[in-house]
Amino acid sequence: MSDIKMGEAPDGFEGAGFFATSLDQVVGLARSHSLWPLPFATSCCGIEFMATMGSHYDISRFGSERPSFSPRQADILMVMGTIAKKMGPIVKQVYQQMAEPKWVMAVGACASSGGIFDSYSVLQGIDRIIPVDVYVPGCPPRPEQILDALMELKKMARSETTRRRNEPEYKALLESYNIPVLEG
Amino acid sequence: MAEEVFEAKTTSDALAMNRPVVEDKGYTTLNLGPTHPATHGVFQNILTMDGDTIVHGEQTVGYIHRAFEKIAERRPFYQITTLTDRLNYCSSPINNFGWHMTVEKLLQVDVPKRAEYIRVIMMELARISDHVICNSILGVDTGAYSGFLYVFQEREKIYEIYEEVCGARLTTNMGRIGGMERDLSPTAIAKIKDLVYNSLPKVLAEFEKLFDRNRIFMDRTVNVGGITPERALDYGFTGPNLRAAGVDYDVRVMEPYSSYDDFDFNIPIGHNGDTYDRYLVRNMEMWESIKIIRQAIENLPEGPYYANENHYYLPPKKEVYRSMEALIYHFKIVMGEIDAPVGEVYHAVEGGNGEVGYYLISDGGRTPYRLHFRRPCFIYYQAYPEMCKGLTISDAVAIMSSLNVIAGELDA
Amino acid sequence: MFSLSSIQWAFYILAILTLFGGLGTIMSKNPIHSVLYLILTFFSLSAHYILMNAQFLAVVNIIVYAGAIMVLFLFVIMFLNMKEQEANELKKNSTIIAASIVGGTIGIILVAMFRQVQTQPTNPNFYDSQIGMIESLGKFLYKDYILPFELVSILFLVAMVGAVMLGSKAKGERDF
Amino acid sequence: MITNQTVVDDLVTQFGTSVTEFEQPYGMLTFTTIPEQIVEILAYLKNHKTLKFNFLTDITGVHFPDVEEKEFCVVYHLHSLENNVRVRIKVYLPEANLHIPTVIPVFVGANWMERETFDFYGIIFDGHPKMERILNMEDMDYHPMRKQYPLEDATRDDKIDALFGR
Amino acid sequence: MQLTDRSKKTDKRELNLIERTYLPGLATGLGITIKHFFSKKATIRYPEQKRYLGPVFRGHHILKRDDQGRERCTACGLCAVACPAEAISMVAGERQKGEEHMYREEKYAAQYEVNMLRCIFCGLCEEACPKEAIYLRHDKFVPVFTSRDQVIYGKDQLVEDMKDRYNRDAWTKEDMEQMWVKQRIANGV
Amino acid sequence: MESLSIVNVIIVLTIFFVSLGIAAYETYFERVVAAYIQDRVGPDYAGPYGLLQPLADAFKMFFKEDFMPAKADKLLFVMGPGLALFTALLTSAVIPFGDSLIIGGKEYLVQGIEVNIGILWVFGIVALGVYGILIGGWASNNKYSLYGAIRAASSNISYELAMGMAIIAIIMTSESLSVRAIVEQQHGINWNVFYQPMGFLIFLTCAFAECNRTPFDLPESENELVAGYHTEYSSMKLGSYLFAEYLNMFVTSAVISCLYFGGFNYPGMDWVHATLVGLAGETAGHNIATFVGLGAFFTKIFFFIFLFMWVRWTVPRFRYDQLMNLGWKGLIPLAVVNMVITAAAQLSGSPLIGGYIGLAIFLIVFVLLWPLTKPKSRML
Repeated sequence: MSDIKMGEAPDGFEGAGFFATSLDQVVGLARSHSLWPLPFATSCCGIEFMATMGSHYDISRFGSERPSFSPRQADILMVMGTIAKKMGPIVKQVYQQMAEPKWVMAVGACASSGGIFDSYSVLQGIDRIIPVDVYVPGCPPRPEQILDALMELKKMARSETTRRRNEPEYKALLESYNIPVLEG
Repeated sequence: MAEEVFEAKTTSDALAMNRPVVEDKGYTTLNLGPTHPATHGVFQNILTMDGDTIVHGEQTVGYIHRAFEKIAERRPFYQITTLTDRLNYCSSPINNFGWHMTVEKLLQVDVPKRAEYIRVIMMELARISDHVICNSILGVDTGAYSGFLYVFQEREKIYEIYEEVCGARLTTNMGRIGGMERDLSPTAIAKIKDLVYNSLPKVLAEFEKLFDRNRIFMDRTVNVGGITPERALDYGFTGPNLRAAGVDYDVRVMEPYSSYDDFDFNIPIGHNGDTYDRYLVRNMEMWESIKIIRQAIENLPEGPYYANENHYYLPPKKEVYRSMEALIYHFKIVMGEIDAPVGEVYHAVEGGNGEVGYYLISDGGRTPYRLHFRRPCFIYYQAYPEMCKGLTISDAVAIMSSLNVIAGELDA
Repeated sequence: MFSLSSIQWAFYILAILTLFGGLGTIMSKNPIHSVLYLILTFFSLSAHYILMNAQFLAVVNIIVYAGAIMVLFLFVIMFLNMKEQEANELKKNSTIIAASIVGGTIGIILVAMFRQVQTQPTNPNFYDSQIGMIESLGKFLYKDYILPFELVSILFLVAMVGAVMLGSKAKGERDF
Repeated sequence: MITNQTVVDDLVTQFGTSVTEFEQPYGMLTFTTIPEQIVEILAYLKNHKTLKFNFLTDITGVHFPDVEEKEFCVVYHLHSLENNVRVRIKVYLPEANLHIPTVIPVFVGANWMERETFDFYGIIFDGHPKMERILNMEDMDYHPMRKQYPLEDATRDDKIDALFGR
Repeated sequence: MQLTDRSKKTDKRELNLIERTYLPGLATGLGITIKHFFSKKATIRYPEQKRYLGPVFRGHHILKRDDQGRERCTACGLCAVACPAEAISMVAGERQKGEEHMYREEKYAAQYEVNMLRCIFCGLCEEACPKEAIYLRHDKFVPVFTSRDQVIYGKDQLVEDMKDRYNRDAWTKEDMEQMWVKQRIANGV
Repeated sequence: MESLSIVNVIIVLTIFFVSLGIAAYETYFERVVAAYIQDRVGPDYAGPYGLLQPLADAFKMFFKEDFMPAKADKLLFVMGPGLALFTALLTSAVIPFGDSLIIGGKEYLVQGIEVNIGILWVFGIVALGVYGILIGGWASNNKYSLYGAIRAASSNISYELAMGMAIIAIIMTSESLSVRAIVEQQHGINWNVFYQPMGFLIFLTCAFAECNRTPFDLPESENELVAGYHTEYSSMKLGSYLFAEYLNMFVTSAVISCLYFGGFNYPGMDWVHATLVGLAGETAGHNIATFVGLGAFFTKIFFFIFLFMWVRWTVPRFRYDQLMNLGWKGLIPLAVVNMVITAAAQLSGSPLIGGYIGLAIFLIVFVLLWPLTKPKSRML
């Protein structure tokens, strides 16, 4: 870049820098209120997701009612229902197509751990192929629990930095799943 | 695309084989699914398109194959109820009771009248919730979202009833072999009455008003994806989709189970099996279901709600403390050591999508030797490419949602 | 030289844009890009019209050419999905020779024209600012030139009917 | 009114010894036939003037590893909608020769059911236009519903089998 | 094909001229939606308002203690056998002298684990338990997890806290039926 | 050339920012209206009553990763959303938002620019609006996007024709192409909608189609084409597309109000003007009256925006061929009929009565001829 040396930063303005941190906070806050889900609904939990979208639970109160079926536009990958081994690569592909920042919610026992289906054809939890941020127990979980998970994700979104993907931990996490890390 | 080796003997055979189009005219291939919103996440249709017209479709299924039948061979009879919950998750009580009736047929247990009536009520509620989902999703897939949320509120009320009766919303695990797990509570009865007398008819009428005579909706659905009754039978259609084609086949009437012959209801049939017919048939069936529930809840007989068969039905908890016999039976039933007779049974119930069949072979062990589910979706979804041939993507989407293909049932 | 008025500045900038667009149209490899350059050309031409106080002409140019015809062009090209090979066929020697002959001829004609043409500076005293306006245009068309105007409209009607006839499919075929 | 006995009589006169083992478990007529005859029997039952078994309810397979020469069984369920009579037809196949003709020419709907049976048991339906796996992955190397294969996913690690001898 | 005498054709009239103008359908539709626009909203604002989940809702597991604070579980293992998801595992322990105030029966579960992500909340364990020890709470869900190592609940999370006891109207279905009878009598029906 | 005064600049900038602000808050309105129609409550976590929801969305989209599909046409992929936004913004320039303000003895029109071909300008820019979608959809190199783009292009072209013909009928009665002149002719409650109810319906339908709103939202129909032309777009590029859609809605509502509902005119405006002038003096009174007119105009705009949303959450969408049929076989002939009726009414000397008589004659003839034109019964 340039050979100009940075002056000493005043106390309290260290680290990522004052503006960067407050920007982080603002962006995190904005993100937390606008988490658009990608409903990857395969079975029963998908019906409960519909109930969450429905009038009684109304996910729109959290700004998340716009389902983005295009992975490019989504913020949360909500995997709802059993993921068979045949489906696994597709989940992974969808995850890779999503734009950063992205979070993954495994809704229900099947997506989280295979649940009752401990069989040759079912993936025993999607965390074997993609990193999962929130697991929701239940088979299917009640809409309340899905909302709880959404609020958990909101907390995460608020506390994460804007450039989450550049952090070494995150890169290591993705590499452990064999997902290529794009520089950006 | 794998080309076939089969030599068709006649032209009708060639039609029957559903031969793929081989000549290449510069068609585009469009991959609909498995994450396409209209496929509800789980099946793939590779459509060969001539511009906007579908020339041929090729389906891939099995994206949520969960090995139900294999699991069923490892589970005692009473645990299989939890599997049937997840077959057609839109109407799990029907599957639950269908399974229980199959086992009862095998064990030759007579279920008391009250239990049968409660089952009928629950099954019809399940049918309503199934049809509600299907029809409102048809609305969503044709672009009208609000109707979906209006009727979903009623579904939410059905959930409340389930909750009252069994403690879960969707995967109910309702009923036990030999009867019901628990009786209908006064609250549940009040809620059911409120539902079928007040709220549901109103909302349903409103839903019909919203769509039935709306020209946009009719244009989208009338004469879209029609099928002749002969072809439908050939493909193994059952349920509302077959009835829409004009065949009044209904297991509830043909082979009445669970006291269905006590009730007076009609079988709605359509004219030419198109999307609009399927929609109308489902709507009318909901009205018939309401009728059945009204009759059942008004004439709910008093008496026990489970068969007095201590070999299959868990004894009361208090008994288990007090009497040794009850304790032994309790352990035997939970461990799955009931002495099932050797034999094979096929039992069918009218599920949300048609004839749900259970083919059970028992070798006398604690688990079924073989349990095969006849899943209506799996069988009629084959006809999908034929139904949307020559139509557009929009039609394909509408047909798919009006066929009500439930992934859990499709892939087993 | 550097004391151009704002109008002149606008003219030169637009002229450059027009030429750039025109050249882009014929030089770009991708047909879609060609069409877009052509649209740019139309726009700068429309801007020229505005400079000449012919607002109506400018807007009609945009509506008709940029708004309708070019959209259809783009539409068709997108459907055709022209591949690189086919595009390269335009770059054969014979094409280049033909193009240069045509271009040269046009150049000669243009030079001949400009030698003949007499430019008169506008007399500000007699300048009628309404001359390019829609009102006077309308009066001209519907008073002085009513017959040619109506004839042209009949011509268009015939062309339209012909197009429909050509475009319609035989009976029994699906209508789209 | 058609009873099971009418069906039996009709079949025996038509097909003679190739239909055997008539039973009526829980009221449903069940009989066994040989693979070569299955298409003709189904076609005969479907096109019969009075019987009219025009609805193929189901096709499935069963594995009996302990029965010699009859390790596999394909079970057809037919339904005569007009007479409201069901019939179950069984075809036993030896493990060495798992071939049976397809019934798609008679019932189109058999297509996927046969594919499923192939997928689960490896029974090959001769003449089927697309004898491929349907539910499982293409690269699966065994037929999972056979009794010798385990149900469980080998990778599951959160269950302590030792505790209850499962 | 006519199979029964109960069939009823659907109403599939052709659209009449006025309906073909799109306007009547549009008008009724708009009327319905505007009615809903001004109607009462069905939403339950979840984190602030909580919904009653029914008397027998199957939520968070709990290992009950009896009134003296002793654990009821006797480690018979029926719940683990009954579990279709194979989510329960336990290790039995012999009650030692001096532990009578802790365990009601002679055997007890030294270790009791439920894998909350495997569990399908079917309620079969509750039904299978001969000692009325395990219950699925009707007033509480299992919380969401952020990592896979939190999901196996041990006894510390499952056994009832005596300070904050779990209560429900009726512990068994028989009790519940008696309760309904009492209610009915109280209501004078 | 008259030099631009500072007031003009301020007016232009205000119009610009107000359009942007309204477009941003339309997303919020859309969510709330949808929620209310569906018995829900809508966003209420982002700020009081969820009012900060659009800001949260915008911030999120700004800081989201920008995706460029590998095989996309890079330049056009970026150009698409920009173009969509640009064309959407251009239209608001010629809309007369209010009467005029008197500042320092000079009269300033509350309008971006007053040109005598205003309506053609609107029409031309609307015609260009499709480029953003077309280019973006093509550049994404995705079949769904391409389908969306093609649907958008064809529907826009088709509905422009009927729209243009409806506008011609308006021009006939107003005898001017200037939007301001058209508005000023509808003084008081002398609104065009009473003269040309059919023209209004045609224009409204076409406006829905031009904005790609349900029932004409085929380009992005979620359940058919995933997200249509913007399937491959993420971050602010997607934001621009969504923003352009809402901006278009705002502008279209404004145009409808101007053409058919008298713009800033409202019943009793003369009385209000006179009273205000009497109360507050010539200049101030006039200015206040202008603001009242502005309020009336925005009320109309908001009503139409609401109508857009109301219809969106009510009806199913068309199929592609039905859309074309409606446009070419339904609306264009109707628009021609409307033009003829308007012309005849204009010549008859009494536009209002003549118009209605013409309409009645047309309806009678149509109903009488209907059995003859009826196609073969498609339904059983």
